[in-house]
Amino acid sequence: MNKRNIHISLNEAKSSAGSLKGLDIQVGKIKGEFWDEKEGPTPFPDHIDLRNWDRTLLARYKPLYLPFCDLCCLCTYGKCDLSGGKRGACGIGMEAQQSRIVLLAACIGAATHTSHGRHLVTHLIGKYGRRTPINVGGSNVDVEAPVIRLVCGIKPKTLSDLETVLDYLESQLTELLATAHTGQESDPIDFESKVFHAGMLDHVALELADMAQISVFDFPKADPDAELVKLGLGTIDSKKPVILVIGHNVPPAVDIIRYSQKHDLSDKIEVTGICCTAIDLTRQDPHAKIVGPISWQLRYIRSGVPDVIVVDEQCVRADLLIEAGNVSAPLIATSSKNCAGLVDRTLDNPDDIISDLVSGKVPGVLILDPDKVGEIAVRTAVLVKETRRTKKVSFIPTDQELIELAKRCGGCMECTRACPNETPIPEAMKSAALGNFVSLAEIYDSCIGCGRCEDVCNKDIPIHNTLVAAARKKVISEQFFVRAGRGAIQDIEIREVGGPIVLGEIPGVVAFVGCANFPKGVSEVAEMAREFAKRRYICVASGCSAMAIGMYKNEDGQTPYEEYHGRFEAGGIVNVGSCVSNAHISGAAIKIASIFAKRNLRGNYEEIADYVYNRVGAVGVAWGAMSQKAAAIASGFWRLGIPVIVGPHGAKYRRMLMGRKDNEEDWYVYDTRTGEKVYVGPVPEHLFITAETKEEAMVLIAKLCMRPNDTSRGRSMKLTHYIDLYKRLYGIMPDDIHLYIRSSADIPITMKEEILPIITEKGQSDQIIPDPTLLTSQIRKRNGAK
Amino acid sequence: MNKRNIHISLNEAKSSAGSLKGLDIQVGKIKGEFWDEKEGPTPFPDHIDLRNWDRTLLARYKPLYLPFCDLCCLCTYGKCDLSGGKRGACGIGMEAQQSRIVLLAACIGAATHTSHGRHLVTHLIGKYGRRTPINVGGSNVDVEAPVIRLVCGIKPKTLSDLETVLDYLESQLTELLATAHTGQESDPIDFESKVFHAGMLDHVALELADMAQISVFDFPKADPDAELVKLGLGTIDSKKPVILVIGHNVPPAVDIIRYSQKHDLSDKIEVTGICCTAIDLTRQDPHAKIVGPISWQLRYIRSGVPDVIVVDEQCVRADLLIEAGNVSAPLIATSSKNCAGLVDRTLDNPDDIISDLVSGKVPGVLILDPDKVGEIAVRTAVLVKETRRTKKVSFIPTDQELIELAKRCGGCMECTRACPNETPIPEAMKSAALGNFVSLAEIYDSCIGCGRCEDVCNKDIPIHNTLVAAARKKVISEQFFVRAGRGAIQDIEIREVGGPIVLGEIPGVVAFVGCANFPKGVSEVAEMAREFAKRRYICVASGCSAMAIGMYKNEDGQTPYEEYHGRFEAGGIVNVGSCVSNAHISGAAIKIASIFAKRNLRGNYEEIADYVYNRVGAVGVAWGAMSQKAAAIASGFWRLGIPVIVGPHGAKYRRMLMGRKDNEEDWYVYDTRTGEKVYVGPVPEHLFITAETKEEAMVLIAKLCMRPNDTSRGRSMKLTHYIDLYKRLYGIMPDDIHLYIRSSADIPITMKEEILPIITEKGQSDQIIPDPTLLTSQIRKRNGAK
Amino acid sequence: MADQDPWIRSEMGGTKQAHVISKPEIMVAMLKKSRRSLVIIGNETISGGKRTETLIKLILKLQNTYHTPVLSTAHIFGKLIAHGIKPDANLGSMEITGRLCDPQWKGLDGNGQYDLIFVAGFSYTLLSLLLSGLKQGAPDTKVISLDPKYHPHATWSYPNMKPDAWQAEIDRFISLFSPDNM
Amino acid sequence: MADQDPWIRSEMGGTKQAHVISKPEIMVAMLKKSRRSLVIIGNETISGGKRTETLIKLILKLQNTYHTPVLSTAHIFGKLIAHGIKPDANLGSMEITGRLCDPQWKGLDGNGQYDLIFVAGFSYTLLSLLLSGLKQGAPDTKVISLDPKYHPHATWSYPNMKPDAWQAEIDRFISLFSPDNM
Ligand code: SF4
Ligand code: SF4
Ligand code: SF4
Ligand code: SF4
Ligand code: SF4
Ligand code: SF4
Ligand code: SF4
Ligand code: SF4
Repeated sequence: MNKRNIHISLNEAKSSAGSLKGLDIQVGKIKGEFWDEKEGPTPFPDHIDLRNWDRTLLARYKPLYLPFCDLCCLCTYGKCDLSGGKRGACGIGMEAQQSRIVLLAACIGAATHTSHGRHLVTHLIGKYGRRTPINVGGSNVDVEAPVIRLVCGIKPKTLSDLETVLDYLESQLTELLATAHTGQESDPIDFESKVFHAGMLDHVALELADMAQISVFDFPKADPDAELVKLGLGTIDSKKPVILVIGHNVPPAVDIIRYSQKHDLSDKIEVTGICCTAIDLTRQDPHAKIVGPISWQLRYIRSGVPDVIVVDEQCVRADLLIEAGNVSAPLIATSSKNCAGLVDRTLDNPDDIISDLVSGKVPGVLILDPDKVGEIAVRTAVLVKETRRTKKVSFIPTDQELIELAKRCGGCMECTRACPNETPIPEAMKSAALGNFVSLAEIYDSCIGCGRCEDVCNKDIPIHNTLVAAARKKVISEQFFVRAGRGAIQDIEIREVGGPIVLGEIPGVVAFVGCANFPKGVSEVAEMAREFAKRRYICVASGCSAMAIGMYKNEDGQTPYEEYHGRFEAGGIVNVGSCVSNAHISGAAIKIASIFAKRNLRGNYEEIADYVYNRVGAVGVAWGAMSQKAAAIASGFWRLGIPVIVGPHGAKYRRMLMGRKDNEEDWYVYDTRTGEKVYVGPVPEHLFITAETKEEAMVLIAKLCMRPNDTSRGRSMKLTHYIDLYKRLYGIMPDDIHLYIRSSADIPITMKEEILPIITEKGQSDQIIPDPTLLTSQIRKRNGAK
Repeated sequence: MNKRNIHISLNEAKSSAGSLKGLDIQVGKIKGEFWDEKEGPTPFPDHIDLRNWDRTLLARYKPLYLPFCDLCCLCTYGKCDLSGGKRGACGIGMEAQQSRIVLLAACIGAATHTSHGRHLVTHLIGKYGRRTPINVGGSNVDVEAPVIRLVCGIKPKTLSDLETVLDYLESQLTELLATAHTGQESDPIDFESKVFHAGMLDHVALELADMAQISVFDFPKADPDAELVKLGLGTIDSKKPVILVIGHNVPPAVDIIRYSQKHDLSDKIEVTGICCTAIDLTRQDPHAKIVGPISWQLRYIRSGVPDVIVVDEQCVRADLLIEAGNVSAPLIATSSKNCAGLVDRTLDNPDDIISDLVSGKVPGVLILDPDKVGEIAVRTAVLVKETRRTKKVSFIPTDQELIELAKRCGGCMECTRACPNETPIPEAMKSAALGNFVSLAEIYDSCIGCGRCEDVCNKDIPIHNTLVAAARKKVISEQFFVRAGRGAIQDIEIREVGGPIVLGEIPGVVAFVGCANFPKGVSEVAEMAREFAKRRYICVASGCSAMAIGMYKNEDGQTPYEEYHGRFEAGGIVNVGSCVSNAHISGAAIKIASIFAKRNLRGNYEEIADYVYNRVGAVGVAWGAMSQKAAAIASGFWRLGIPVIVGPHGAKYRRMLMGRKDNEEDWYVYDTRTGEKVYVGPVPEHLFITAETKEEAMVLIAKLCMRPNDTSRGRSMKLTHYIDLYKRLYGIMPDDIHLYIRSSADIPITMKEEILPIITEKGQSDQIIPDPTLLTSQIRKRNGAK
Repeated sequence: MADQDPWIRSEMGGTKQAHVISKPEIMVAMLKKSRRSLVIIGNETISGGKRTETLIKLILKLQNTYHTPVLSTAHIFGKLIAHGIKPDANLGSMEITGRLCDPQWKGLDGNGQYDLIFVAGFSYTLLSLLLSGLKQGAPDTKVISLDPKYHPHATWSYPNMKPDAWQAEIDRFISLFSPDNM
Repeated sequence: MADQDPWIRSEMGGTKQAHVISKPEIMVAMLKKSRRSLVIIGNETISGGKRTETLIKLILKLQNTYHTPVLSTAHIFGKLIAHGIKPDANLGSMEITGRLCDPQWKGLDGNGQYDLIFVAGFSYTLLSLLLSGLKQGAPDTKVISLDPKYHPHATWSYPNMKPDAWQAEIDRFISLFSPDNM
């Protein structure tokens, strides 16, 4: 709806006449006066503008719904039982209801990123001015905002241009959320289309947020050689006062660093972080330390190491105030999104606040000014360190205590039944009671630190703590490296890999993204990333997954970030940054269309998505995706035609989008040159799928990287990886190879002997490789062909 | 966040240089250059700006949570069992989780109204221009936008000013929705505060949406004598082609009327409506007919009467396409919020569309241009009427068929167990099988037309249809009147009743609002409204409740709208309009502070809410509230200090806000004159409560109208009603009278004898009547008192 | 491990479901163990027919034998008097639920919270929510639903029963009342 | 009306909960009635220990006696061969679930949909969702969960069982296999 309106911002007009200082009409800049690219059909699109594209994709990739329960409980007509084809009191059926739940999740996710972006931009404008230029990579990055260009049709130059984008996002999200109201949308596929829209908006929000912070802070700017930063519980010097920052909004953490630098305390305190704030903090200051992903919260706090806990927004445990209180660590909440019931002390005298915190008079405070957080966190940490020496602050039991605790266990199995990963705690307790901690320590590896087991133990065993205790040696040795988040991909990198990717000669781009709801421990992600880097795919990572990859060492003691380079080219493992940096991944795909293929981006979503879908062999892997944000991020990839694989817990997103390789009619594309419909095989076969095991995921990755546009050389390389992985991991030949071999030129040479008989049996005839598209608008209509 | 930014709109800047036509910098207008009222502390407030006010209210009115189930299933860490004090994998506890669910509902509700407002404003600007002036009541209404003035601190003059407000709403809603993400807010009271914020935003959206449509269409403009319009299934001439409009967005319906007028078809077709579109349509054209509230959808469609069904957004059944198909009535979807899986034919030739619809080639179409909907609906209705004559279009069984159907019933009770109102269908079927339809017909009265019973009947009895058949006589006699929605309350009306209300001499303002999820039939709402109008309260109504009040006749055959006047004064029953008109109710309360008490509104929320809370004896009754929108509307009333009573199904909102009259310390206010804390008794006792029966509701209404500011004369009147109702309905004297009698002057004279002994027993001492406030900022600090 | 407990306990809507009252002795035992019990009856207590008759009989007996205080909700106080019961108090169903969830509440007589609640005479949906509220807010309070419909959120509940069977069960319960059983 | 069915059926998370397999005869009867049955085994089939041993034995017997086709999910095909089972097909667990929900699907052999599915060897949570998907998308298909944990979304499920008891049950099931019982 914002499409035809331009919002012009104005600095301060509080008093009435005469005070219009700072009026800044940026029409040209926003709508591209200095941008000669032709505007495409859908700048600032509504959902409906891209509905046809969505329905095209959704006709191939049909939703499979996996309801959490039989009911809908969204309104007071309910609960309604929707099982067995029944409809709710509002007339909705189960499929539409499930897709509505997916939409709600995607809206919550996109709202979270958008609101975060709004918060960041407003804060940074307040501090640095609205004319602060966007700079994500200097001269190395000309296409600085591929997603925004594509979706909004504008070329943002300053922070203030981003406000226009925010207005659009907020307006659209409000509309999407409205459709989730009882008695609105009724069709599941239309709900799914709205999910896609939310996802697309989410990537705009991601790009916007990361652009803003990269531009203003000292983050690596599209730097393939960003520094290595320390990661792991074992890297922290707990003798110093230790500050822990948790969340996603980095300004308070940055101000902690700045305060300590200004007061020469950098060497005297440790600043440590969990989750994306940690990642972004190390982009600012590589000396800060990353503790670990979201699931490290309980174990780290209970170790007693952090002296002050600073929490901002997103992915923060809702019981931090309790946990922090248990270890006498003051909590500083810094976001209005999580006020945590604390008194807002933003305007109070720092001395008073600090004295209240240090004395324990209050368990925590709410401070909404990052600068002030910087001062208070540092000064409090220094003081509180002393008082905490005299208190019990670690709740990790000693070996002897552990044995005593384990002896209490009655083997009731309630903990296993409450554990998301069904860990075999009772058995492990049995051995631990006898002094053998091996099994308990093994559970530590697959424990996501949720604490549910403890709540159900009627013997009051602090189970999570016992795991940490049992794994003590391992925990202390958690000393890893991760490459600081580099941000965007440089134009030149894209130029170099664009051809090989589009032709299929770089077998694929694999993005490891999302949270740490890992079924079997973080190591699986590292394993996958290494496998594909070794195979010379381009591996990209962000957020908790980027950390997970770092939490691994090879025989030489190297982490994957030491073993592999950080360039966006074959064989790299590229940490783009925090969750908001995911936009650089979709952005890279979009930039291929722009920089390599010279397609117009401006407001030209459908064409570019069609390009990416048919040509760019990229796959997202969200092995531990947990949150609504992850749902939104995945949705953004789908609309762009990029498949996403999730781990087993990802089934709880309640809806898959899967193709059917057995339905030949589903896999035709147009040849843009002739307009003819050409069978291209099931590539990529799925848009969203849960893999049961990492082995299944690896085979899926290789398979889903295939695209209709692959040259024979490219396809044969991709097939080589697919078949090789399948054989190694499944122990047999895949039974669908013939679907991917369009002509004998596609057959991997080294596998000819194995494959030829299969092809002969299945009777494969030669197919042309078209210039593929799903859009009739892309057909060049030569020779009178439609 | 928008607070310090002003968004200036610009008409068209698509081409680059030189085309800045229509630049319209409205700084003065928006920020009040022509408005000399002093700006208050919180124009365009964030949630945090009003957090203290919220916490003040929430300290009195503590949440009681009534979870729907033990679980949280919002993310893929879950499901998590939160019962018995357990915490989820994200650390959240049950209370915060429930309040988060309430927040989600309020956000969905407010988003729905905001998005509807955005849609309306954009549409109307497109059609009438952005300078179209706001006009809700001409010279009778000077304070034209009390809610917007109060919240945003601006005085909107044109449609385009409303866009600034929309930007603010969308931004805030995005932020609130973000806090519902896993791992954000952790404190239940802070969640509740965010709920209040969502509610406040919702009232802004409501006001904005209704102002826009009132300004542009021929709606009554604050007209106490708006026309009476026909209501009920019995008022429809089914021999004519009949169009049914359902939903909340009136432009397509208006264009149906206009098309038929232009083509002289007004007398030849029937335009009928359900839900708010019906209400708003009759504001435009009093000849249109209202079928009934939301729950009339199935029965009306299945009667076969409507020939074409036009559906827009909100509160529309999700199975309309199926139901419409069953009776061969084409469906025209008109909102992108409900695409219903239909092909978008907005740009097609009307002749083609009509031919496809009439021939039944397609069951429905999506048309996003209201003008076009007007033409297509009318022309299709005329044509389809003919073809439908030859088809089976009514599914209401004949008496004989009814007996046969009833005979099928095996008495399994599944229908009762699926029915929201636990209606005794099996018993009624037993009698019906013997030809006695009385019990079935009785069920019709309490049936909300949800259709759940039919889905579970394993004898495939179309139960809902049998109810309609059994009640045939009653159905045909559904011929009522409702006064067309008048819109705002005039300033002069406020001036006249302001004093009596604030002093308590008009005993209260009772607003009947919300949906039709009525536990025991619509008649209860009419009964309540009549009772309080008779007692010379001011009764206000909107939406489905306004219809429900109309669906009643007294002994003289008069509907309440004929029996009582429509002025905002004692003894009136005032239909303000559709759901968005609810803002005129909160607006009236706010206007009392402004017009009567001369308080500044501009960006001055806290002070005004405090004023309303302590002085304006208003209560909302949402007897059949069902939706997330209703949740948002209620929340907006709460923040303003106006209590809301819901019917038994309202318990499913899962959270009450109740005071504790037995805790004396909860009921102190400051006396603004002295700063002293004064006990004022539990007035109003609750902010949100479910009443089990209409009798309980009526007693609660009377009780919750009491305010600390009541003069003795006012209090004694209010007590008279309270005690009188209590005695009549409960059969005893209330046992808490002493809490409301501050001195003997408060005792109703006619009840002195009864009351004095009670007071003597309970030992009531004289209390002063303060100038009450909850805000220290309102204390005038005379005599050095704090 | 009951047969129909999902292995992951959060699989179905609730992890803690009411025990089924298989014999009235259970309730007598609970009454004996209880320090302070309370009967809460809702508006459907007086909806007429067998249900009313049965409930009135039971409540009268409880009042007389065990002196259990009776609280009526909604508007039925006067009507109960007509049925021969004088409730000890009247409060809204939400109000009493809120108070029962407040550990500081002094009770109807100022002597403190209750540890055993009997409920009856409510619509199913409303009672479900009230019970859910109590389960959440007053986890240590035992709540017995006497209505003939299974209520998972209670501590103990009758199963779904035909009116006759239910009446017989209530009669059996009453037959156990005696001052010895206190 | 089972004792623990809420009266309003939607009160708890699910209205249709799996029947508990109380004796193996039930499954034999279902096999007899079925026109086309399929066994789906997940990655935990080969997680080792008693579970693997028991399942492998059962599957081999099913393959041999009833010629029920076996489909393995995830990556376990090769490992199953090592255990002496050659699955008839391999698909992802989501892929096979999607196909089972498509009435048009031709089956592994081109002869059409299945009406009886045995599942085993999955993590509890994943199987829950797969079963829920089938309940929703293939309402007429009977699904029997052979894992020793109660799965409400199946049509029939074992209750939660200790490994030994489960093994004994499976053995009893196998003991009933005979060409007569087809
Ligand atoms: S939204 Fe529909 S299905 Fe869900 S509870 Fe409400 S009426 Fe029932
Ligand atoms: S804390 Fe670890 S072991 Fe405990 S339930 Fe959570 S994941 Fe399982
Ligand atoms: S819940 Fe506690 S007692 Fe039960 S098995 Fe687990 S650790 Fe042991
Ligand atoms: S990856 Fe997921 S868990 Fe980790 S920080 Fe990002 S959103 Fe949070
Ligand atoms: S939001 Fe929290 S409580 Fe809810 S399912 Fe996720 S982890 Fe569990
Ligand atoms: S349609 Fe009427 S009778 Fe049937 S379940 Fe709904 S409310 Fe009850
Ligand atoms: S569900 Fe059908 S058969 Fe059963 S009692 Fe109701 S009407 Fe009769
Ligand atoms: S949808 Fe979730 S919260 Fe609602 S009943 Fe089902 S499990 Fe419970």
